[in-house]
Amino acid sequence: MSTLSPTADLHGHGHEGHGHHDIGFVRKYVFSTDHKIIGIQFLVTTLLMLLVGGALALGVRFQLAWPWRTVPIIGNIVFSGEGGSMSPEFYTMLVTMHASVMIFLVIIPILAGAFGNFLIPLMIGADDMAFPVLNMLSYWFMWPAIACFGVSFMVNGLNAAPAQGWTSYPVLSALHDSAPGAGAAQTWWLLGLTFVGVSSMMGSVNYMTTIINMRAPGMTLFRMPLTIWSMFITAILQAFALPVLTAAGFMLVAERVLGFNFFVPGGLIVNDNDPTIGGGQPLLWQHLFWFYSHPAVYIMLLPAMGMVSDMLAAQVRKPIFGYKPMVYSMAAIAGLGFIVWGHHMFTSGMNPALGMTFMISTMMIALPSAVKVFNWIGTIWGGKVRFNTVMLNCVAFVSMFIVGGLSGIWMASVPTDIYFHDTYFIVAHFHYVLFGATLFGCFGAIHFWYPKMFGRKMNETAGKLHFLLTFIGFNGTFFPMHMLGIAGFPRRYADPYIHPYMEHLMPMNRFMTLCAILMGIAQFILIANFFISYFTGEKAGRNPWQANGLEWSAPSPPGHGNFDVLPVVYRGPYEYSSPLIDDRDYLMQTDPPPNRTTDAAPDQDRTAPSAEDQA
Amino acid sequence: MKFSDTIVCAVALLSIAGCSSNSVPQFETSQDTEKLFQPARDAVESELHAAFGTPDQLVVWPELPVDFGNFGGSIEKVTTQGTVVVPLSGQSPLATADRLPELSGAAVLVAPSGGDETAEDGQAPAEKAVAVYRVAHYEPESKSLHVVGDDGQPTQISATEGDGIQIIGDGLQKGRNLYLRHCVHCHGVSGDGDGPTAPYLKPRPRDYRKGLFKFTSTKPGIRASRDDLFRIVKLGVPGTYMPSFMLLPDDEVSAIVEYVRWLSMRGELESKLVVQLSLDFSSTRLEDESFADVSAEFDEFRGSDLPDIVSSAGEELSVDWSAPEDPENVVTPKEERVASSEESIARGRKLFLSEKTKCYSCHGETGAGNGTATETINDLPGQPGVKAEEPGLFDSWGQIIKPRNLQRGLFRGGRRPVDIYRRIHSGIKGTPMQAFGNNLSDQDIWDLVNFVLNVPFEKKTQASH
Amino acid sequence: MTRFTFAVLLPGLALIALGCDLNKVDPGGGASSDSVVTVRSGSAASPAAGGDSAAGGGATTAAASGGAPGKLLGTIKFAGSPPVLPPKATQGNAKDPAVCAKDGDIPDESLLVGSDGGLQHVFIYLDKEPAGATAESFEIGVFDQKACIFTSHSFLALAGVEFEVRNSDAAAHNVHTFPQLGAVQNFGMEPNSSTTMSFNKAERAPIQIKCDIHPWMEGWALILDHPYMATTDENGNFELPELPGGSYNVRIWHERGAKNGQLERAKVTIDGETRLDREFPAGDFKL
Amino acid sequence: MNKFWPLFFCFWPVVAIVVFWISPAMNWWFPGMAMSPLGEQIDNLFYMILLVVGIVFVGTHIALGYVLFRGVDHADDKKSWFSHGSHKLEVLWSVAPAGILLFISLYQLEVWMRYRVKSHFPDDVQPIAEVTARQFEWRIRYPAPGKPLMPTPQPDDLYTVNDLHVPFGRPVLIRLRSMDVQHSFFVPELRVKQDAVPGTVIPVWFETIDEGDYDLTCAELCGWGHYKMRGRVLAERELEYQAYLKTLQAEQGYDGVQELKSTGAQIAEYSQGTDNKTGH
Repeated sequence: MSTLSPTADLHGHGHEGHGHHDIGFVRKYVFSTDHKIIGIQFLVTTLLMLLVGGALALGVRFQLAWPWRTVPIIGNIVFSGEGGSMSPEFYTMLVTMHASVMIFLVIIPILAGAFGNFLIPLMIGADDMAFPVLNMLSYWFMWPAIACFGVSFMVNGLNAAPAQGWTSYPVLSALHDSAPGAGAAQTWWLLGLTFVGVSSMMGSVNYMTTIINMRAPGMTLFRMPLTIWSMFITAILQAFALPVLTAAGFMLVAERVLGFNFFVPGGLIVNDNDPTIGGGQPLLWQHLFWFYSHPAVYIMLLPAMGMVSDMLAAQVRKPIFGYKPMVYSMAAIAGLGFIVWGHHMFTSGMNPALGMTFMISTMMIALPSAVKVFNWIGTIWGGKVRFNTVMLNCVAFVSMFIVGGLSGIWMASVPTDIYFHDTYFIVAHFHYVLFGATLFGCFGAIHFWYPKMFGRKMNETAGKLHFLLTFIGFNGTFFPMHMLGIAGFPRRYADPYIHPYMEHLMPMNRFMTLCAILMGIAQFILIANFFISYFTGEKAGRNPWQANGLEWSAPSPPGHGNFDVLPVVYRGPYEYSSPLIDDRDYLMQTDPPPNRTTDAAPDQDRTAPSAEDQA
Repeated sequence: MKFSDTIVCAVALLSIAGCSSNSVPQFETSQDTEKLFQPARDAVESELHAAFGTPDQLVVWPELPVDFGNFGGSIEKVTTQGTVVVPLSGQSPLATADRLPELSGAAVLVAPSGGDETAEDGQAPAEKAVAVYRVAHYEPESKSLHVVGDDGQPTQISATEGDGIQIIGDGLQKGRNLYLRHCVHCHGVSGDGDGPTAPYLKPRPRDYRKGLFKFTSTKPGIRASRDDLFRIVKLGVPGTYMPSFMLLPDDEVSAIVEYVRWLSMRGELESKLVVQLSLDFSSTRLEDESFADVSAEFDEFRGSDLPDIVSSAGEELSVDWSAPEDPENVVTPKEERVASSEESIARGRKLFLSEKTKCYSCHGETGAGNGTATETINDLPGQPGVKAEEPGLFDSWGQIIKPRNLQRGLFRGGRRPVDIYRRIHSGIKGTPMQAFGNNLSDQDIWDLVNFVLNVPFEKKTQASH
Repeated sequence: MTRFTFAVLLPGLALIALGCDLNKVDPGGGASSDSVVTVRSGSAASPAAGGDSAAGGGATTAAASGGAPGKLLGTIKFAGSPPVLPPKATQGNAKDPAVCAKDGDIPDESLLVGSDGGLQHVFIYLDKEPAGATAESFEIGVFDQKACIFTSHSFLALAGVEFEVRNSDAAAHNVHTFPQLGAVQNFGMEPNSSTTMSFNKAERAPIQIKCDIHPWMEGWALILDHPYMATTDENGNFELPELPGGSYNVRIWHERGAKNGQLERAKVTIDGETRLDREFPAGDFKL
Repeated sequence: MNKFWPLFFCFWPVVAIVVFWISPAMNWWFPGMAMSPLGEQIDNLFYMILLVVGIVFVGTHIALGYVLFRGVDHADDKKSWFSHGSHKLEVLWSVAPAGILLFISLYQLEVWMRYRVKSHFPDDVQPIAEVTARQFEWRIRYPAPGKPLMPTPQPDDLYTVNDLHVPFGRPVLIRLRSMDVQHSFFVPELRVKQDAVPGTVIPVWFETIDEGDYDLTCAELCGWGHYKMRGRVLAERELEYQAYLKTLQAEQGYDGVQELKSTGAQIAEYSQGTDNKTGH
């Protein structure tokens, strides 16, 4: 084992240890180097942040539904003089921070951080990550980020928290005087961004190394679960895209703090100051930013795709439909993802020729997505479906992803994008992808792997209720946004109704806000279910779902070192309903082949010793 | 049941959130008032409350020249109790016939005999006793007006044929609603130019409470006219954060203007009262006198002098704020503009650089707004002998103010020749920009105007030479 | 369980919706308005005549049972040794050196103490014209600007009465007034010119007059609607016109007075020629 | 009951389609017809894509619903259908979408070229005004009547704010600038949108096919007052447009003494001189 695991000596014992070893509570549960603990830490943190981001979103919705009315709870505290009606810069702050928190502190960490950490070693049959300390750091670098965002709220008052949009385009974000939120708060925000970047970078390095080097015997690349594939591809994406954003962030900080001149052109008169000096180019930021942030969209989606594939297969008791096409399409998405960033800038006045190329590449990226959708449907096709919470969330994932993907075609085609750019159509689009797809995927994953995390199952009734309310609330909130977008309703408007052509849309917005509140309530059910099940949930054995993955051969929860014995892999992860055996409809990756002829035995030299263990 | 418990809690929480008591905007007390001896401060606040009310309970002070969109007319005949026949006609742009059916709840003033003189402007006759009722409803076709008492109870209307009827319109509420939607973030609920957004803006939003507006068409010492404010709201102030509200309908803009004037009057009344009280009833007196003595003295003062002060202040307000509407007080050039020519511009430049006007000492030789006056350190406004940290001139609001950089071609008060003429003729109120009207001829001023309008193109011409 | 939950949930939602929609004030709501408009109570009560009767200060007017009429005169002194104030502009390096401070520095007149401690430029005045006062005509001086100094530094004027303003310098000045009740005035004076001006309202206390072109130029003017005011000369002496007998509140005001400039509100009983001598320690001043 | 969830997942797409169907009637749709030729093409493209997308949406969801229903039926089977997929199908559903997507992207290249590529602009298009976006308004600079628009301000230029008058029926070009931060010139009814990037002057051309006023809004977050940037594009007859410039000129030259001509008078005066020259 120790020959396989560079980390064996690091926690001073072999794989057979079951977590009962003499390290203090702090080392074990707080500054832990155990990938499972870290994963759970990530999960809890991100769920917490989910609530914060949701609260900010409700603030936005409130203003859109009842503009300038007394804001519940905080209104009378922050804006007592104005009768509790929020100020416009406060609204732009809400918009900005909602996006920042949700993207950087919820979705990215919950996928790569929480599930990546927890699942990768378990699913490839390793006893931990390649670099456990790095892993721990990657979690503890989240907190400086959270702290920075927190400071940016406080540093010059709630009214002057970052409000330049999560894209924070210069010049607005580069000049301190251009907006209330463009002061010190913006610098703190950028620092927070950098810390998130550092954290994800540590993670991705770790994941790549682990997945390449630490697979159990017999776990060939094409025997890896799609979850692992997606995590692997995501890690690569991050490793290549992130440095650009970090560089851009540093450039902007340099511009703001050290008076460099990357983004601000000369001769601008902002807030009655003297004209700016310098020959910067605002579009430079947009290119750099989107060169990261478009791949980031897939960083925020691919892992969910992978996990959903695994969960679907398990819930329909059926091999995944077209395993290799799934892998290839994920790779294709990742590859194309690097050359489509320009479709965020069709109206920005960049060279129109570029516009065409980006348009075509963007169209093409819809293709692998389509293939995956068809394959998922194919997977369900002819399966004996278990309609449990996990399944429901997975189906919702597919269904929402179809909507989000299809509305993307309007964005890809430049002329229609000219109209839809920065309207609520876009907002609808990315919420269907990021919330509708990714978050439903995550909800499913939470219910699916919860037994492995804590040894108990989550409550089904609460799970179904949570799903039902979230699904209804979600569609009620975001589907009408398509209509708003078609009606030319621009994003980030504190009071759109001063424009006569939007006045009649206020009732619709009120409806959406009510649905959003419903959705907010539903999340409390999830949180409650999550914590209460920890004590009262039905005890789960090693393999509550009768699934095939390696993780299900480990005890629940797995002890330190994960596996009692080094697992040996004989087949892919999706051999459900295999005709090879009759007594059950699943065949785990570790199950020795019923008759050796059908299944290629793993190559001898690596697995000889452990093969004997098995015997 | 654990889950349902949690859900109950969540719902309860959000219900509370949803139904949290909706507070209403409040007028703030000025800092000068804060400095007063507590009972004096209370007196000022109660007087203000009596005269102007709160943002959601506006009080109409009929003496004030505010256009409430009133309707007026004289009674044709008194039919039953609480019902009279009176043809109502609008007395202002805000009072349009289509509002007639919506008058319910509006205040009704009845001025015995000859009330028709009220029809001239929005003012009730000060001398005569005026009975106050409220509109139950009005039927435009039958011209019959049903009223109830001010308390809402059915009542006998004491009026005879020929009495003047005046109905206070809702122009002010309209203005208030629009103000709270479009203006309050910067200018603040009480018009103190200190809304939540204000601290981040340069220059600071206007503080109405001095009754002082910079860019007016009126003579020195005269308030801003409705047209001036209307123009500013419509066109905005280029180069500042005051945006143009060009596309607001005219009646909405007029309503806002009326509300702004009303706020200014409120602010002025406050500062007038404070001036009257600050010498004798500032809180500093408590340092060496007992509270009892001061309050005893104040009670006497409040009984004897305060009512007179308030009512006379009200009269001053009505005089001051009616004045700008009088064409006499509007600056109109006597001679036509001198055509802009090389010579005229040259003459203008000569004047600009002359000892006679000393324009250059603030605006600089090249008109870049960098004259020597911007480099000298001045006393802080209102506290002689105390030097400011940074050099520069101050305006009446205590803010550092930059002389206009004429090279940018941004003219805050408007770029029409007449606008610039007025700036030069009667100065910019509340700023060091002085009035030259009484020592420059129209000819001279027009030359200066031509020069100023040409400054943005000066550099090019000089470069070409 | 599910049914029960819904039973709790839906009313809750309805409540939220309701609660949000029940808002009283609707700033956004354009035309709609629930706000009440009331007419000011007693608005019809005819106000006291006399537009700007700047009454106040609880100044009791002459008591009928007064003594003999007489002048009020006296001396105002600065107790202790006055601080030495630096000149406001020094010879040669003032603005417009050809005119300003050309023969000597421009002194800081905000605290001029005579050899025997007499304090100059102190205002002594009554709030109200005393009842039955035989107000003789009051001569307003000429407000001059000489060598870039306002003369006099302390100036007396009657509300609504015109007087001459002169610029005896070869440089342009401007007269910028900072009244508390009246209208602000700010007009230019070209070199060696003369014009007339007047203040439209009586004030409660002296007001500042500045020249923005020459920032050190500063003067103080007291505008009342009656002649019972005076300023002290270089020895701190002053003299008020003849007053009916009785007791008065007399304001003693100096620009550096610690409490809004007011040094004292003295209760004086006029019985024939009455003296009002005061000595103020440094503590009473802003220094 | 065990069919509840399949039904549920079939139910919501139906709702979605119904909502889309009734939207135009409920006025949850485009703010009026596209009032520019390009706009019409954009709309056609939108409806074309809507058709494709609609079919795919319906198709995929029918498939999804179907497999779910069958899934319920299989619930009692011993095992699911053991299949690792079908190569034929994979090829089919890779190639078909590829074709459609390629078609769409090629189909609309031309619109994009006409919209943005200078060489494909209409030949006779002339810059008529410079629109400078600033926080939070649109400052507009016209050349004096009869003169071309110069890149730099001229003494006789005409200025106004938030109110862009253009002649309809012929393509017009505006030079779009920003004075401070990034803004975006968005006229929904004309389907025109172009960011105003600080430091660059971007030519934007559009043609209005009928007179009327069209809302102009800002579509790029430009600060706390983003939503305040309400302007309009007023398309009017050539005659009125020229007269408007004349009135603007008169208004701008107003010296408080000589009085201003009404727009009507301007039109009359102008039409006498030039009605034979102008085609409109």
